[in-house]
Amino acid sequence: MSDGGIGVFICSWGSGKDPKLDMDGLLSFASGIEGVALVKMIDRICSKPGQKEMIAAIKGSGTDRFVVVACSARTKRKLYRHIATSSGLHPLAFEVASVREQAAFVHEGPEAQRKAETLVRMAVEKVRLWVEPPFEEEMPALRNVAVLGDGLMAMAVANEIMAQGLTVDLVMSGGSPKGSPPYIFSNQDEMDRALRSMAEASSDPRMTTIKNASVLDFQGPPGDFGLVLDVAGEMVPLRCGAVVLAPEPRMELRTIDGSPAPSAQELIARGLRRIVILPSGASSGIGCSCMTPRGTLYALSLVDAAPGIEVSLMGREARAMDWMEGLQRLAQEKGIRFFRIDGEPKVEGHAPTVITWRDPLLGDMRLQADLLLLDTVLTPEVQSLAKAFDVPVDEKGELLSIDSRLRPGETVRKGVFAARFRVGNMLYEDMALEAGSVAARALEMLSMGTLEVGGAVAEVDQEKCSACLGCLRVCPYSAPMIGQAGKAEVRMELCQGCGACVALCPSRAIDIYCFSDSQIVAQSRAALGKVR
Amino acid sequence: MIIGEQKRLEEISGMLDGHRGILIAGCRSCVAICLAGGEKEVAVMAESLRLISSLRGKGWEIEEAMVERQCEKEWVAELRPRIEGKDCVLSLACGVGAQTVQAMYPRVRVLPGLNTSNMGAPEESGIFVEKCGGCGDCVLHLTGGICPIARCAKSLLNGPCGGSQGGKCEVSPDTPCAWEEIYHSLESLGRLDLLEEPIPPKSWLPARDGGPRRIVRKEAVLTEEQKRLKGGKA
Amino acid sequence: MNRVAIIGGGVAGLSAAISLERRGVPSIIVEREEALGGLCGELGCKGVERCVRCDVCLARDMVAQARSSPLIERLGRAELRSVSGQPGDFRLAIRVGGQGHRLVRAAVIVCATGGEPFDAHLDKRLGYDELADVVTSLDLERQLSAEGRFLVPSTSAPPKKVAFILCVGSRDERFNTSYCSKACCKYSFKLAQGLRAIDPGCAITIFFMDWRLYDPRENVRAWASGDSGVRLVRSRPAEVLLGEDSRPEVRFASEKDAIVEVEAFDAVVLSVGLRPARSAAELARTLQVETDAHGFLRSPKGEPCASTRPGVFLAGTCRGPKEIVECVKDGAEAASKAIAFMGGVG
Amino acid sequence: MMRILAFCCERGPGEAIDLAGEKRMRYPADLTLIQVPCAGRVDVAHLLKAFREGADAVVLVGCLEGNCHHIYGNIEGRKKVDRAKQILDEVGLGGQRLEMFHVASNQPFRIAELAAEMASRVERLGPNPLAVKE
Repeated sequence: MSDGGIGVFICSWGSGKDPKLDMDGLLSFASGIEGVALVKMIDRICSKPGQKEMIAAIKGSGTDRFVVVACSARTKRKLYRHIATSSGLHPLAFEVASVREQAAFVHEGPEAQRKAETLVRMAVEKVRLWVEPPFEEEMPALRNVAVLGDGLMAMAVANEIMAQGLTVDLVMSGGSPKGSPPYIFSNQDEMDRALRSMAEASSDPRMTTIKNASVLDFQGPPGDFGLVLDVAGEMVPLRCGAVVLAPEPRMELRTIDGSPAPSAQELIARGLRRIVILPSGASSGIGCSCMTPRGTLYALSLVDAAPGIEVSLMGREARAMDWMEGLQRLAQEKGIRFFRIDGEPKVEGHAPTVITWRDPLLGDMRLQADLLLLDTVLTPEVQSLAKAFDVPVDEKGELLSIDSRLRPGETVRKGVFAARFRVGNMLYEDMALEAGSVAARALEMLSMGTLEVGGAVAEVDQEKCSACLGCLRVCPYSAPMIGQAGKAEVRMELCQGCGACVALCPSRAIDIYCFSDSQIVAQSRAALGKVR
Repeated sequence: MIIGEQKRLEEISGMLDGHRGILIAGCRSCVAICLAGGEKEVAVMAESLRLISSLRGKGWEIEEAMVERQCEKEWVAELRPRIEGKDCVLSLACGVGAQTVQAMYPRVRVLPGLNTSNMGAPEESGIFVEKCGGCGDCVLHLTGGICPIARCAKSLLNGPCGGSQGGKCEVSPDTPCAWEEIYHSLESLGRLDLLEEPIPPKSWLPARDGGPRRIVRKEAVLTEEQKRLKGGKA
Repeated sequence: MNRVAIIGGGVAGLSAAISLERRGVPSIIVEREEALGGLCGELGCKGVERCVRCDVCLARDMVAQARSSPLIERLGRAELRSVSGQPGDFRLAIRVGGQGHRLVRAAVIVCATGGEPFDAHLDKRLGYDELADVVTSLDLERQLSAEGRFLVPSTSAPPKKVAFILCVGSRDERFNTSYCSKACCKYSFKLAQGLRAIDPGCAITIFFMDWRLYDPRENVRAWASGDSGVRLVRSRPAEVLLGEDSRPEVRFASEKDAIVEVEAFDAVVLSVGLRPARSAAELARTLQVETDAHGFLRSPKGEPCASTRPGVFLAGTCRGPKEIVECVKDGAEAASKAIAFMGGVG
Repeated sequence: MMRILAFCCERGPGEAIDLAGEKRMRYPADLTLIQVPCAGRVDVAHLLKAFREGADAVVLVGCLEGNCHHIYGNIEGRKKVDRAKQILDEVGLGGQRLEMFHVASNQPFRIAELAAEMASRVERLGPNPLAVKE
């Protein structure tokens, strides 16, 4: 409860430019509320003089919490936190009554005034029951990131992080990755430049590479994770501030029996003239069923090297991006044929393999091929990563990142990020962009050197907890756990204050700071005019 | 744990007719875990009954109280100050809890707010499934750790009955056929040989049919001498 | 005073400003319009109860974050006139509110001025000029943003049959836009989902050439096959004429056999692509950066968000057509590159 | 004077409320909004207690499903509303007086729509009988 009394500060601009609200009326209304020790009208609280005046008033009055009656809380929340700390109070020791946006601008005359009074009443009743949350100011954040992945994406993320002055531990599950990177390079030298820059990165002193490693254990709060790796039988500990998961599928043109696509010389040597390239989705149902430019680029390399070769590409969609639009026309001019198929073509026989399908316009089609190549996707090993870091996997078997509300790249585990590969024709540039933006999210978390923990988070009253595990099951962030006492405990560094556990707890053992059950009930009573 | 489910509000308000001072007593152990009688459910029940009382002019005065474990005399004894002046207690604990409260406060009528259902476990968050029938003569060692008494609708000792469809019991599509699960469990344990030996007919004396059961652990029972020396409090 | 000047307050510029703010770097946003949010801020939410992930509300979320941050200064109705100085210490002359001038000093410039939707009037055959019920996806978006539903312009009644025509002004050499605008496949799919959610009685037909949805989870075929009110026709309509019952009629090559089909709809939505902003050429001169063959500001190959001049970075649709989420990623990438350029302060 | 109490998630709907203010979108003053961190924060007891305190209608406003900052808080909220509606039907007050709405941060017109919808329901169902008895 409030011992020093509640301060109510009314911003003269709170009623909007054409002042419909009687701010003086609000002043006298607020001073009549029991427990309000100080009421003050201030001209434009958000202005420098306004802030000084308010800070001085709070310091002078000994109140330990206040209500701001002004415009929307949303745009000024950081300012009010600053005012609170500058006057020696807890940064969350205030409540805002947005009388401008929720009364003056949306209601008429007397109704607006009555709504404003209700909003003030609700804010006072809520802040009256405010309890100082355990606000561990700043937790240290290690300026080192563990990046897990074997391919170019992991390298690109590591590169971006090192460019910003942090160190990186690159953890690879295997030795050197099989197959070719799944990205589309505009030409050979771009591919070489990419591979060269990755090679330089691995020699950068700020990055240590650990090969053939799998994750045994993952503990600790965001900003100070402790990993234990199994590197060829040996246990290797690793500490880092954040983790970026960058599993990357490999793609490869393969024959049906799985061997890689032969070069032009081999084809001539083996007298194979008619080549057909099928998308991986068409035959195996995974990956996509489109004519990706990878097949087109390979076909062009064949036709250039050995004019006699006849290449046909099949697929449902013609996927291409800016400069690749021209690629398709160039391929057609060089005699490479494109066939559209909807669904599964029938493939029979061997040397020649006969492919039959139904074309919506041309009817039943037959094509003979000396060699059939499949654009196959080698999906990366995601399950073990997902299990080790407790990150969910979606129905396509890819790491699930939270895409809603401006959180691309984040996962439900705070401090664990996921760089997602998009099947189809991800350009090398698309990959560099995804790697850059996921690295940026990790840097946003670590770059300030400290992490704010606590504030409006949940806390368990161990006496009342029946250890029913309900909170563990409902929390999207797995913040609650069962502590030594056999009762539930909420790990403050993981809790993001959504309150789902509080609403579920059958024993009412959990409550949340700044939005406690009693505060919500008090606000409802004030809103319904039931407060004396 | 013991699993229970709340009675419908209509039935409860019917029971409460003619009473004025009502105390709703919840329990913090089993029924809290199965979301039937914890502090949250007591609050919701209280709100619902107060709404009914105001809407239909029943004049009930409803108070809420929690007991750590309503089947323990010592915990229930703590209710004494809250029960003063009440003419009935609506117990949201399992049947054991309700009976313990009634035994300790003979002049205050105790009404059961729950239908106690079975001994079981949460299958997932919010779904509670019967696992043990309390037959007093366990055969799990013969059935790969799956109880045919509780989890087979016909409690067959040498099933399956052959009526299951798609691995689900003919009685209800949600209930897996226990005997099919027993088969698979024994298969993975590599002990399908246990199925070759039929389980002999079972004596139901240790079960409910032998009358209410009483289990005594002598070493924990205070002797008369000890009770006298301690001053009579059990 | 190492500060970042961000030209353009759309989704990309806001993302850059917020990413910089989270890493302790101050920035100033120079926005031509009164309000922040850019083109994306004018678009409307297409969900009723379920979110269809069109990401349009990201603009609103980011405007709120930018306005609540003391590290981000915002100049509304402000236009960049000239840039002097050199990378690391630029001087930007900015005309504010149509009369005053203001000089802004910044170590780095992030250009996020965005592109422009294709002007559907240019494609005469699709009848955008004469037929009131032929609207662009942008018109539809603005109505959704204002009222949350779509009414047929001529009858102002809810439509029962709507057609979408994709690739209007994209992959079309007549208008020197021989590229794929990448975002309109996604937004037409989302708009169609929105119309179906708002009024299940409204049947949708989508005329498309290729489906280019870059996120594998966006499966338009699975959605269409699961929803009887949706029909996908692989055909690029030739023209849209006024039918006798004054409803727009679409003439297109049938999928089944080589004949021309004609079908009337209550409304036809032209899914317009994206073109470089009209001011792109002049902006390129001001910033002394190069543009690419189509007129977008050019990022060197393999270096997303960089420009051809050190100290100037590009984010969003000013450097090529893209989806909203990619603009957000551009912003974060441009902020990272800006911080690296300023010596890695954040 | 009608009394409609709305529990609003402060992320999506909270933003829409401010936007409605900025755009001067009128809505009946009977609607009073309480901001909570997420729709999943409100539990059945809060919803029922509001009716006992005399609310004619109660509304839970969450973000659109799939767009919740806290992953599935809005789905949790809907489960609580469904349970509370069932109890209100059994009690006799009628579950119609309680509803869940989904509002995105750029749908300010939805606030006025949900206020009008609930106001029309209260006109149809009449004021909260408990308030009348007071």
